[in-house]
Amino acid sequence: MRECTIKREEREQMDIVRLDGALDSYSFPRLESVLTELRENQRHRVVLDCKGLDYISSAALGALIGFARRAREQQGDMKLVKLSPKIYNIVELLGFHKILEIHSSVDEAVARFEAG
Amino acid sequence: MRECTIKREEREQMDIVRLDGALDSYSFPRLESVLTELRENQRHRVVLDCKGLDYISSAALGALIGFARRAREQQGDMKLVKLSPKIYNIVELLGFHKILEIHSSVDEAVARFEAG
Amino acid sequence: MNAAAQHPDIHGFVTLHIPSQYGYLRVLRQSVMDTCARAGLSEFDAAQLEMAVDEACANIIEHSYGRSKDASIKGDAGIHVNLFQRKDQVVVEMYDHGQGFDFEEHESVDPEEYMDRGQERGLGMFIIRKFVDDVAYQRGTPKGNCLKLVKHIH
Amino acid sequence: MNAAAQHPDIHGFVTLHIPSQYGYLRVLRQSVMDTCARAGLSEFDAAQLEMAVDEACANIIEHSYGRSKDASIKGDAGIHVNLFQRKDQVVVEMYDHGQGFDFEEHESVDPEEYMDRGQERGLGMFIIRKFVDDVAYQRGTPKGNCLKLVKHIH
Ligand SMILES: Nc1ncnc2c1ncn2[C@@H]1O[C@H](COP(=O)(O)OP(=O)(O)O)[C@@H](O)[C@H]1O
Ligand SMILES: Nc1ncnc2c1ncn2[C@@H]1O[C@H](COP(=O)(O)OP(=O)(O)O)[C@@H](O)[C@H]1O
Repeated sequence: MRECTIKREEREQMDIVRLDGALDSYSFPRLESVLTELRENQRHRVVLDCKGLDYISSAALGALIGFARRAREQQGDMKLVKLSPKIYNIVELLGFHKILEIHSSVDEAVARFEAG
Repeated sequence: MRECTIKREEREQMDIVRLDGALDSYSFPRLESVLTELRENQRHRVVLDCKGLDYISSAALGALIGFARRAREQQGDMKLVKLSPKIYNIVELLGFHKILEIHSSVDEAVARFEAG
Repeated sequence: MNAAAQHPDIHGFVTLHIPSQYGYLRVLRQSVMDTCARAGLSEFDAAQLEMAVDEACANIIEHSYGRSKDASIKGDAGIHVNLFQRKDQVVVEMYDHGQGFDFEEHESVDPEEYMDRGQERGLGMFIIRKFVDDVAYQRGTPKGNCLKLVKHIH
Repeated sequence: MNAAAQHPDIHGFVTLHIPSQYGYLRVLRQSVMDTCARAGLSEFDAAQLEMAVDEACANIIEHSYGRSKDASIKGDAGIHVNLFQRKDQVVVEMYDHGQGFDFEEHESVDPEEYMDRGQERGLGMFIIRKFVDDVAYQRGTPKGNCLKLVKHIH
């Protein structure tokens, strides 16, 4: 029975945020506080590792999109990696794969950030 | 929602059986048929990889012990590897760690078989 | 036990009663996924029904119980959920004793509109309508407000 | 909803009703683990309660419903389970409408005896008694046979 955990690894040029468990209405406030903290610290380049993510609510997806939009205004972005097929399917049905950048590995997303 | 899967890999000297999911009263008949098949084919040296095992009933544990006992009469054994702490704790509370040989990796158990 | 459970067309009737709190949505989602697996629904169809149920119950907690000004309406009565398979359908019925709402009047915002409008309203109603094959809502039945979601097994 | 759920000492009252079939033990175990996590039980204590509940319900399916010669006793009535936290305890109550048994008369076989006797009888009763802090069984209450298991939160 995994609680949702959100781990942040601060690198020089960007942050890797690792999700584990379910991002639902219960864990939503925790996601929000991590996103607020990133914004307040001017950390606009984020790779979101969704390997351990087994559920995401629409409100949580909305918060990620909101973060990505504002980050882009600061030449940053939030890129999603390692989505399970189940969650990718949901993201696609909602059309959010056109808005959020999705990669298959952390390295790939990091490389995209480094390429500018 | 994982169904229990039982995968058998036949090597020259022994069999590696990999468990995934829950060995409960529902999946018990499947375990029994795998054990019967091994016995009928004179495959008495078995390494049971429990990495993906998230539950085991007392009846399933009993079946493993029964298999190990008869295998020993044929100079074989059933050795358990990669038990989660949760399942190891149950095995210990029942005193079955004194009957079943338990190792932390497949290689370690294989080496024990090879050492005779 | 519910009379419906005795009906010959109905398989695997499971009922679950949870408090009206977000922390119980997980066990509800697990029960939905378990029912879907048993019914042979594909992983994707199961995930869609799981999300529709989760969004619907989050709405019950937030809006049906949460927004009430009438002090006699509290979340104590919880959420009652029936899960079962009927022929080639998985059915989820959710009952609450909150204030309910006019389902037909609340049009769903689709994802594009949602983006354009700056996400001022959620996608819950859109997901509930689009991720299942049939939806019915009845306000104020003797067992409370009832939302019924149906997903076909292909 | 059960009156007990309204009691101020009782937290997170969840009820689950499942058919009397082995395939539903998994969703029951998940509900037990969810309740234990919420109550802050250690991983090991939670696993012990999970196993006691699983063995108890497997016994209901196999013995209470399964062994009946009385055709009016069938598994249709299923198993009703209440899960809740009361003060520093996690409580699981299981109700069935099968034939039940004389709980005190059935002594539990311990693992050594079990090995010596060549496993002719199971460990279910031993696990139910040893893995929890309190056990009570009542045969033939108005709501059926009731087995109540209690695990303390340390
Ligand atoms: N179960 C419910 N009970 C009462 N009102 C509801 C319920 N579900 C939805 N609503 C109403 O419908 C509106 C739209 O819901 P939704 O699309 O999920 O977006 P959001 O919840 O973000 O507002 C809610 O704001 C609320 O007014
Ligand atoms: N819920 C129950 N209803 C009726 N009989 C039961 C129940 N639980 C246990 N029993 C009786 O107690 C005996 C011992 O149970 P147990 O220790 O679990 O071993 P096993 O199930 O392998 O026989 C059973 O054989 C059965 O006769």
